Amino acid sequence: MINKQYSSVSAAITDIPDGATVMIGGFGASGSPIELIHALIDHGAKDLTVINNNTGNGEVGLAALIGNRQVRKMICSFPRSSQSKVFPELYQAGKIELELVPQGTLAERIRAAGAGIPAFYTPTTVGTVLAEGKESREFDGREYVMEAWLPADFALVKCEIADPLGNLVYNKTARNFNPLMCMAATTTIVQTKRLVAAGDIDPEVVITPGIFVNRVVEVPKPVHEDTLIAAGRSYP
Amino acid sequence: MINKQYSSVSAAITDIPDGATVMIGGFGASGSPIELIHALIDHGAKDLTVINNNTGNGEVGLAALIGNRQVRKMICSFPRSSQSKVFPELYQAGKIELELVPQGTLAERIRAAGAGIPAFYTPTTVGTVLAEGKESREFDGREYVMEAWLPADFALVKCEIADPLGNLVYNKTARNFNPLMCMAATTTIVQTKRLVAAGDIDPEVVITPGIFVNRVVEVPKPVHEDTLIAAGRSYP
Amino acid sequence: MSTGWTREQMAARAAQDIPNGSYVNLGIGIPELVARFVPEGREFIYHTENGMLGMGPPPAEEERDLDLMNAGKKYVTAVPGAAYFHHADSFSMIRGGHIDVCVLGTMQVAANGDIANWSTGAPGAIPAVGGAMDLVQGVKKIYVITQHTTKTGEAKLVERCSYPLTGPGVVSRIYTDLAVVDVTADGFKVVELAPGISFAEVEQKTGTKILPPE
Amino acid sequence: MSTGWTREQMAARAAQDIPNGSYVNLGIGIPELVARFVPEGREFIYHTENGMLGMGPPPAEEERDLDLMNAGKKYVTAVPGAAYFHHADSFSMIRGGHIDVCVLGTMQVAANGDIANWSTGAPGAIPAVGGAMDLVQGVKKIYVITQHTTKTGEAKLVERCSYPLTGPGVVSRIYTDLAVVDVTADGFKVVELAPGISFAEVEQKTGTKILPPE
Repeated sequence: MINKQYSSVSAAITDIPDGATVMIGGFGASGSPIELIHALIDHGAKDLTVINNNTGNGEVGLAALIGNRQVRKMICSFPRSSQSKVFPELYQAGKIELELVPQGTLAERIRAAGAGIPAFYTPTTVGTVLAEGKESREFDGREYVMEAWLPADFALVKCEIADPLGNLVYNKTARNFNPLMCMAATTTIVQTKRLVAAGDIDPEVVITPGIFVNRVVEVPKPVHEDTLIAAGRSYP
Repeated sequence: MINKQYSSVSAAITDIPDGATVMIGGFGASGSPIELIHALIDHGAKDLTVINNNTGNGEVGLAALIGNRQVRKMICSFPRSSQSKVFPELYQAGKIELELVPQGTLAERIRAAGAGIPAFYTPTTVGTVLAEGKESREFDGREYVMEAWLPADFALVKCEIADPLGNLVYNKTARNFNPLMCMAATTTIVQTKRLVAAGDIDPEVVITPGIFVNRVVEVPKPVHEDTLIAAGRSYP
Repeated sequence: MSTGWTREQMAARAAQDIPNGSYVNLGIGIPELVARFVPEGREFIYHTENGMLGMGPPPAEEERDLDLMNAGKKYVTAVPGAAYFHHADSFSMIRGGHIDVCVLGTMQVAANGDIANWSTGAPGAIPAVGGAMDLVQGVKKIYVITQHTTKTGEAKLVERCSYPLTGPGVVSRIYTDLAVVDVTADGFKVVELAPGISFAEVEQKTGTKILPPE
Repeated sequence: MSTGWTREQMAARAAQDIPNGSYVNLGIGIPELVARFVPEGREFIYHTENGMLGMGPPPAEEERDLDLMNAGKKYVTAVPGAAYFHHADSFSMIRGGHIDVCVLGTMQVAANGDIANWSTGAPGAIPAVGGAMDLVQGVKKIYVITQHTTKTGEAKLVERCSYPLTGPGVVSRIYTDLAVVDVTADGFKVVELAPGISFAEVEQKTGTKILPPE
């Protein structure tokens, strides 16, 4: 029987090398794979390029990874947070790079990487400073800019239910970027709240088919960023 | 309460004009909205451009629509069928046009139309006669061809369960092109086996969110092409 | 003494212009208030960029689901008939022209419909764009709700935006504390004044030519 | 008298080269037989273009579900752990390089890995391509199963395809009734001969230079 299960978050992420490009699922605190991120902090890989919509909250999860100086560059749409000073301080000190990508373009570039589409055209950013230096082109009399796919070496993803084949189901708006990142990374590593047997997930409701997943680790009681922040926690 | 329900298939399709571009869901017989197609035959709109993966089977459904000489042009990936001579005979007599599009490119062009992406690059057809006359371009040392979005005026779609807001769920491989066509047409018309109240479909399992659907009509016992063909039926 | 419309009245006035059955995306701030003022007999379906149609009002604190938030990262609920989806599908709805109305706040809006609401362009500022550039390019109608001037009295309705654009020529209509203003081929045009507000006051607080109501 | 491998033996031989846990797409015809010869201790997951991973064997006639078919429009079943998805997701799996192995039939295959299996290019023929061009460009390894020659004895392994290409330089390995043949930088190379088949016979029935096994 095919079984992609790993015994622990640390075992699942241990081969992420320095310099890797790592996608991290979640939108703000929702759908963020905190336990995998904390394992990556323990692991210590440096010089990472991280793709996430934001730059983390408080001093846990992604913000803690950035604060631990493991991230060379962030690719995101919204690097500000009312709850975290970690990224802003490093950025203003010139100690971390930023590639700002509009949210829809970020999502579509990630999907394109998973779908074998090296580039596409979008109206987003036309006529703005974010289109500067980008190729643009008219279709049917309207201007569009060309955007390239955005692949990654690894994706860290959180879901609600998984089976050993890597079929995944998410919970509400914690879905967000997670299914797209599964498609776009060479190695997709998933933490699931519940691991069930193959066949226990109705094939009609699978959101991420197992073909997009390489490793699954069960984290039965995942912590939530907002809870950690409310408790004043930091990591490590 | 928002209610997209129509009382009959004929009421739902009655404004499809001559010359319209009409997407028809389904892959072969599976997921084909036979009752809506037959209503379109009764309605009689002519000079249609029809987008479907195939060209119909037997002398019912899409094959009957073609046989009734309502279709000026087919856009499809596989116009041959072991069970129908309708399209081949008209095509060889020069009485119907064909735009042949590889299946994955067809799906992606339809999605692109729904997603506001006017063009994208794909490796499919590179080095073949189907790439002739198309723009090509290298990314990361590999050649790709540019493909344009494929929108339509109307989409005829079949699903298993719908609610009055147009949220849809499909059955097994009858899903195929249907969700993509819902996204890509100005007016999406859906026949559903079962119409349930808003809230009766779990928000996690909705495949087509209602925003992509304009009209829903309940067809509780849809016929199936294969059954009609086995019974030697033709339409009208 | 006349003070024009309150935040709530601006939101209520905007809600009047949204047809029944519309798919609506509301920006953070005053635009969020629109959901409280849906006119009698109408129903709107709310889209939130992070992956839901059918967003409902905030839950009681004890009923919060930590996995159910909106694009402003606030806890919300789902109404009957809601649907969840991933970010690529969510922005297909936006970019593909499926959302009927987006109501946004702004820093500046220009007489040609340009909008600037994501960055002051100040050196050292951390740029953050989120989904704003997708929304202004993709949604069928872009409405803006904003105070007519900044806190320090500077015009927000201007001839040309001095801040970096979010999108060019995209805004249809503006709801301020003083007036409802259309963006027309001839520039700004007042379509309605707040009670007790004169056209002269609006004209004086607008940074460029503005046409009176008919 | 030696007759080389049967259709079943060709399929079984191809199955030997597919690693455990592979995601596999099987073309119509002899390639479909591969699923009957999965080696002991291995498991493959079958993808079908029309929207399923985890395709199982054909059902008994009375257990047919009219909504569950494969890309060849034959009724199939779903194994535990299957998933359904729409066509854009299905071809994302193909074009995005997520499928490990595709086994195809062919009309011609060339020494440089070109494959021609969709059209004779004859005037008046109705062109039909389906998903073949997506598969050959997207799947990691393209294997071909074919008789070594046509029914009339013409070579199917040729220097250059005379039929219109499905894709250029994409084929890795060919399983014929006579031999297993690799496409190498030096052209065709026999890696294994069917029992009782001589290299001389293979060489004679191949339309271009072919290297002997080592």
